[in-house]
Amino acid sequence: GGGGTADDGAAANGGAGGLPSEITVMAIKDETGAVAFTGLSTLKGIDLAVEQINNEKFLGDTKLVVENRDPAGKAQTAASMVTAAIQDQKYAAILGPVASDQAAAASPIAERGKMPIVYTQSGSEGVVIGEYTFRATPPMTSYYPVISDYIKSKNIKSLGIVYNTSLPTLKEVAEKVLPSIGEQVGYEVTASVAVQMTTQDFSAPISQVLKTKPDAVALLLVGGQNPTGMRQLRQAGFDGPVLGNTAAGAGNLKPAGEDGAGMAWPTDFHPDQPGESSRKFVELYKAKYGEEPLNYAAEGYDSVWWLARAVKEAGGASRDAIKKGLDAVAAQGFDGAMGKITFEGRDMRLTGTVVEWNGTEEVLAGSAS
Amino acid sequence: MTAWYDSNIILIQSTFVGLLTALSLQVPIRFGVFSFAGVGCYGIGAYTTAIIVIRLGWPAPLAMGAGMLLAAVTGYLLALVLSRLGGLYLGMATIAFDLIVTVVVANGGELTGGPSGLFGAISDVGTVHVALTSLVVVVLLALSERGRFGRRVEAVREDPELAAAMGVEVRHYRQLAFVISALLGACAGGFNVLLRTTIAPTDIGFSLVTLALTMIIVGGSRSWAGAFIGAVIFTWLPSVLEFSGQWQKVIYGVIVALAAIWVPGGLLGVITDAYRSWQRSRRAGGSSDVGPGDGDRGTVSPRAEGTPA
Amino acid sequence: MLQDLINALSLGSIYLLFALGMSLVWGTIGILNFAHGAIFMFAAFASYVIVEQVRLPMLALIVIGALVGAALSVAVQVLAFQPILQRAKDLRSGEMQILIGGIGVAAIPLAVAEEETGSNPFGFSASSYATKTYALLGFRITNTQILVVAAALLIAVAVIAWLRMSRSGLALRSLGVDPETASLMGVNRRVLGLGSMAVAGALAGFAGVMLTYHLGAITPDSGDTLLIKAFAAVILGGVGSMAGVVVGSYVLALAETIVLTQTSGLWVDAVSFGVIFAVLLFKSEGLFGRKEVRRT
Amino acid sequence: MFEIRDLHVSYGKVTAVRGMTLSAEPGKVTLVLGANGAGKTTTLRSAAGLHKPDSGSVVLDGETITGLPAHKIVKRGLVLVPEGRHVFAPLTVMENLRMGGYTTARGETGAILDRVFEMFPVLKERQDGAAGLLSGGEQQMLAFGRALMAKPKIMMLDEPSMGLAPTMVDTVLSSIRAMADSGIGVLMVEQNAEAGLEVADDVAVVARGEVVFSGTAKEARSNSSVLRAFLGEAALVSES
Amino acid sequence: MTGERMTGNRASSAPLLQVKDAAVHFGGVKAVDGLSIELTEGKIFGILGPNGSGKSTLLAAITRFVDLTAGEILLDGEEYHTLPAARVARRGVARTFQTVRLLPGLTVEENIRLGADRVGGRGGADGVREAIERTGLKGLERHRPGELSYGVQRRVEIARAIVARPRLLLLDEPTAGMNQSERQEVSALMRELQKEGLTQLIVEHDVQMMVDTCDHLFAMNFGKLIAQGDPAGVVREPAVREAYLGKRWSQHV
Ligand SMILES: Nc1ncnc2c1ncn2[C@@H]1O[C@H](COP(=O)(O)OP(=O)(O)OP(=O)(O)O)[C@@H](O)[C@H]1O
Ligand SMILES: Nc1ncnc2c1ncn2[C@@H]1O[C@H](COP(=O)(O)OP(=O)(O)OP(=O)(O)O)[C@@H](O)[C@H]1O
Ligand SMILES: [Mg+2]
Ligand SMILES: [Mg+2]
Repeated sequence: GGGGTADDGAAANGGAGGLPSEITVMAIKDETGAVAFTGLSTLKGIDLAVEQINNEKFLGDTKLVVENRDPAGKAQTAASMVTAAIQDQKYAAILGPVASDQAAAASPIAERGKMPIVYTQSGSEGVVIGEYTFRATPPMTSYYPVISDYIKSKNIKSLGIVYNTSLPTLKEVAEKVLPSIGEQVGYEVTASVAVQMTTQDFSAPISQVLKTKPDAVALLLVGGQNPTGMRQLRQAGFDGPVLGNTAAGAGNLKPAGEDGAGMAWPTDFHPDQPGESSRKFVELYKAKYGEEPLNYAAEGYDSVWWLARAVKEAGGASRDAIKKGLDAVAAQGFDGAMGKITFEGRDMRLTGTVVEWNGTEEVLAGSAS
Repeated sequence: MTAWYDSNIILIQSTFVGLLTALSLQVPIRFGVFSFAGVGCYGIGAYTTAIIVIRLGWPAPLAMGAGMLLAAVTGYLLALVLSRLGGLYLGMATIAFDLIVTVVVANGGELTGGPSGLFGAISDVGTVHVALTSLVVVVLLALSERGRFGRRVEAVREDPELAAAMGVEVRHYRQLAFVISALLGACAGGFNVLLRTTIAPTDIGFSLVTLALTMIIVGGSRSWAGAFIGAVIFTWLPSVLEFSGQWQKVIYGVIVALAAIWVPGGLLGVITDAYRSWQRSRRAGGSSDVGPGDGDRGTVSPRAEGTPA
Repeated sequence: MLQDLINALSLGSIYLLFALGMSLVWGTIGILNFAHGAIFMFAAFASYVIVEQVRLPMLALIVIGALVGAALSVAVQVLAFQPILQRAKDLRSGEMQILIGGIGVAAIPLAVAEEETGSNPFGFSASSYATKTYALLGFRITNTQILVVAAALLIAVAVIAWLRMSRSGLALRSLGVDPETASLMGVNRRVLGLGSMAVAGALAGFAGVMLTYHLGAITPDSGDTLLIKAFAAVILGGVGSMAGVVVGSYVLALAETIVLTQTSGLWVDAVSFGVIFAVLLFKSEGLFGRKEVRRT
Repeated sequence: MFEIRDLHVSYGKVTAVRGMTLSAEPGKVTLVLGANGAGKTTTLRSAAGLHKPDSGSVVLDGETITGLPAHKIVKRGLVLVPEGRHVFAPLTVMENLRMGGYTTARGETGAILDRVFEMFPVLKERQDGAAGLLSGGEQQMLAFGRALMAKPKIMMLDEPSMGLAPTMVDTVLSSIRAMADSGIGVLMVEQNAEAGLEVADDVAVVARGEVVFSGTAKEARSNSSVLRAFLGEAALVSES
Repeated sequence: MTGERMTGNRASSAPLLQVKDAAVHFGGVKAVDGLSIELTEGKIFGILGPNGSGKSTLLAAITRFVDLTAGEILLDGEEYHTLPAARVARRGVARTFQTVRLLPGLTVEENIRLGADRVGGRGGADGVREAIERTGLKGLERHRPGELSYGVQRRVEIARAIVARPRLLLLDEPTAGMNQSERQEVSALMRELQKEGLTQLIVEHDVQMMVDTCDHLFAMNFGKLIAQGDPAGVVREPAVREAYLGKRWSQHV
């Protein structure tokens, strides 16, 4: 990452008299419980960014300090952490929780307490609700259309959909995004079957969809459901292309073995994606942790950079200054781990990349074949 | 003190909401009605309140009142429809009702916001309101646990046939249990949505049933005080256990299991027993000449005495 | 159509395998074990951990799963349920304690598995058993599906016969009615209670391994999801009736499949629980349950 | 030979039995009389292993069985028919009887079952019905028949005639007598003293947890205080 | 209380309770099978009959715990077939059960008070004390039923039934498990209650006590009435002797 260019945005903030020696931020990310996986990965990205910012003296002599709190999957715990942070003047901003329900509980409190809060993940509605709420993960629905090229390349003319209706994002992709892509690239949705969070056996919905003989199937399921869905799809005799979602990533498809191969989905980040800023992030990450970063880490990383740029932009570390800084940075966009980042209001946008599971790992869709 | 209050305001509010939710399951259990419909009514109350506040912009108390009314009617209808069921069969039927409510709101489209639920039910309802309401509820319930009404409830629970032979209209008491449970559930749901400004289908599922049940079993299922103890413990335990990091769930589980094993009457039972034996020893030590005839002059029963007011 | 039936049959068999053990101890000694789901999951998880180290065939994993399940179940009985029953004033209050005790205990294996897997799905891809698909007469069925259905039905029949015909089965039922009097007939409460919990645990472990093979992968919280379905299946069939569990499991699976094939699947849960609601309305003790024997 | 020696039993702080000494012999019926709350039931339950005594011993065939669990005591041939019937309500009559024969060798149950059915034809009629639906007296018959299925050496009966019609009292008591004659030892608590005395060999009277009178049935009949307490004033007049 | 009700009763000639051709069948079991009896005010009635002859079922039908298969039952000449059990109880029909039914969580006093709630008010409190004294339960008020011996539990049941001063008291084997002298106390209590105008219907297997206590006996077998009339006469009937009394009693009489 390079330094942000100071322009008239900073001047508009009234330029507070320099920065304190430390800026403390609370990170509310699950380290235990059902979404611990996401939270822990995000924290790795956050730590990397903090280290980099402090080493590079991006904020001069000012040090950025992040304190982790674990809401352990509970919205109420997350909410009370936000309240505590608002009370404690030490905290300049919050890196908000990754789960939507926690975020939705936290947002109104942060809003009322005038505390800037930057989320990652938490893709549902009701999270970015006002002036103080920001999100450093683009909603899946915004970059899902990047899969259009992939669909064209596979010459898909008809699509069957099995989707988890309990998840708002997946529901929207299945009911709105995929049909509208179909109108553009010219395929027909032949069947659309909803399953629940509690569904474990997908043979019935899959055979329901396969009855319509589609060229491709979209399996829009949550993490643990993906390997089973893929396996049963293959067992049911379907060997065409499969569209998925990011929840299939992060090794979730491993248990499906060979059967998992051939599922493709758009993601906001992949370690192999081109672009200078992304390459640099991956390099640093590998050096620090000895593994490839996941998208959650990239999001965490970018969220911290957004914050740091905001501080610099505003030239102050008060909550209000940070809020204005975040807005200012959002107005310009920046190059981050996830590539060229833009914003719509306080919500992140980017083009996205299509990746494919080849049975053992995620590869960029182009390079797969 | 105020600093503590400010930083724990969410937990304080949650304690009261938890208390009301726990009571919505405890009241029917105390009546011998194994109904979990209170949780479904929590959903009805929460969604009705949220929809009215967001879409119609009515004042919060009116919206909550509407939610409670709708829930009470639903509760009464359930009581009529399920009158032949007992025991865990009733439990399952009411859980089925709860889950149906969940699915209905998840598929309610625009009106209920579908799986993502509703946001922005902003109002000026605060801690004072939920605390005062809880206080009123608790006072009323405490009264219902004593004297004639309390005895009758006990009879309806322990032996409905015997109760009938004593002239108690068991059917009416059961219906009453359903309606009270619905009102309490809807009240809890309404408060929760107004305090948190949001509600989603996942907030009202099976896990809410187990949480409320855990509260009343560990706290004590025979009195409101048990529900209160349970609500306090299980609202605050997660933040107390925060230090234990990844093993938080294990510790939580161990605590729940130990409570189930070691305190069969709930924590309230432990407190009452201790109080009673302390009282007995004091009585024995103080005046040894209390004849048995003196016993029936006091109209306050030992049970009622044992309940910390 | 036939394919739908096959799917319903295998889904029902999974519910059945899971529900059998739960129903066995619930319908006889009155223990509604909410840790059953965790035992089920943990047995599969333990098998997974082992198979990742050593490549094993299906039979070996089944044995491991059943043993782990039995051991866990016995542990739960000894550490939690027995002390609860010893202390409980009456059967009914004991019932509630057991419910909550089970919920508490279940958190422990769940937390361990979540910690180890990072809440990710796990499966037996390292096992030497391979799923094969047979396509005949226009429908498809896997060897695992056939095994699941056959195992579920066989075990159900065995359990039914055991409870009906054998002395120990009868003793188990009497133990649930009146443990004290049963001991006056010479029944060793402790041993029989442990024995039946071990059987239930072994069934859970077996179900866990079979389901993991069938689905390819399960997650740490798979057990909880099945728990409520099994609970429904048992109630639907009538508590205490093993034949009822069989019917309850398949009716539930069939209802879910029908809703799915007739609608877009949005209402599956509502309808399957609606079925339970409706059945209970018309037959208040479940399909095969006996009316409570009580007279004035 | 079966003996309860100097038994003390308490419930928490309440002592229910203090120094109870009773015995039963094969071939004899020992009748225990006593007011409500005298500790009769407590004594029998302790001997059967359902309640742990504070002190004292229970001896069967020269071996001390105090404190053994109930199911082990049954296997040694000491069987209790509990107060208040305690049939397994949801099980059928037949299943109740099969439960009675839980410790009996399989080959032998058939013959005993025939005897039970002969004694109580109504049980045969209702063998597939739920035991809980039987009338009170019918349940008492079932409880008694169930105990017979265990082939006891010593049988303890807690108020076997409670709720039985006079004809049935006769049937049950004479079958108790017949059992004793066939070599079983019977220790019987009975409130129906008149009927009990007709079949008893020995009598013990207990009060407040201990034995206050013991002797043969004949001695009991001539003891006016026993008679007054248990047979009523009328018996005293007619007898003397 | 009782007084008001009695004067309010218009036709003193009409019996308090009439059972007309009543039948109660459970599947194939004909527990009560075409039985008619009448209970006039102020008397003690008794029912004798072998085990399983339908006595308890008859009491259950009168108190509306089971539905009649056929026939009718009238209280004060009024049919009450459709009333729920609780309403029958509130009309002054009290009962005890063959198996003791007390609430384990309440003390003896509270258990009895439960019966008094029907009357309510201050009279209730006095009534409770009186019932406790009459049944010899003084000193046990604060015990819980589980701590009491069987015979004492039965007395608590009786106290609970009489505390509300019912018009008709149905007792199902009230002295089972009591010894002779205790039975005599209960019998004396019934007589005393009769003097206060309480009509009673007692099911009991202690024939001597029944003969001594009752004004009128019914004998049942197979759900039917086989004899009725004055006690001494009924126990002499050959049908009663054969079906019910057995050899010892037959010698006696
Ligand atoms: N579970 C208990 N807890 C406390 N006290 C008890 C318990 N069971 C019995 N007692 C007391 O112990 C004493 C003896 O009771 P027990 O039942 O042995 O008497 P019993 O001689 O069998 O009387 P009955 O003829 O009425 O059956 C009584 O005073 C009773 O109140
Ligand atoms: N709910 C029921 N279902 C089936 N059969 C029943 C039911 N209730 C009673 N019976 C049967 O009806 C008959 C009459 O029973 P009831 O209890 O009235 O007899 P009882 O005269 O009171 O006998 P006891 O003197 O032994 O108490 C019995 O054979 C009994 O088994
Ligand atoms: Mg006794
Ligand atoms: Mg009877």
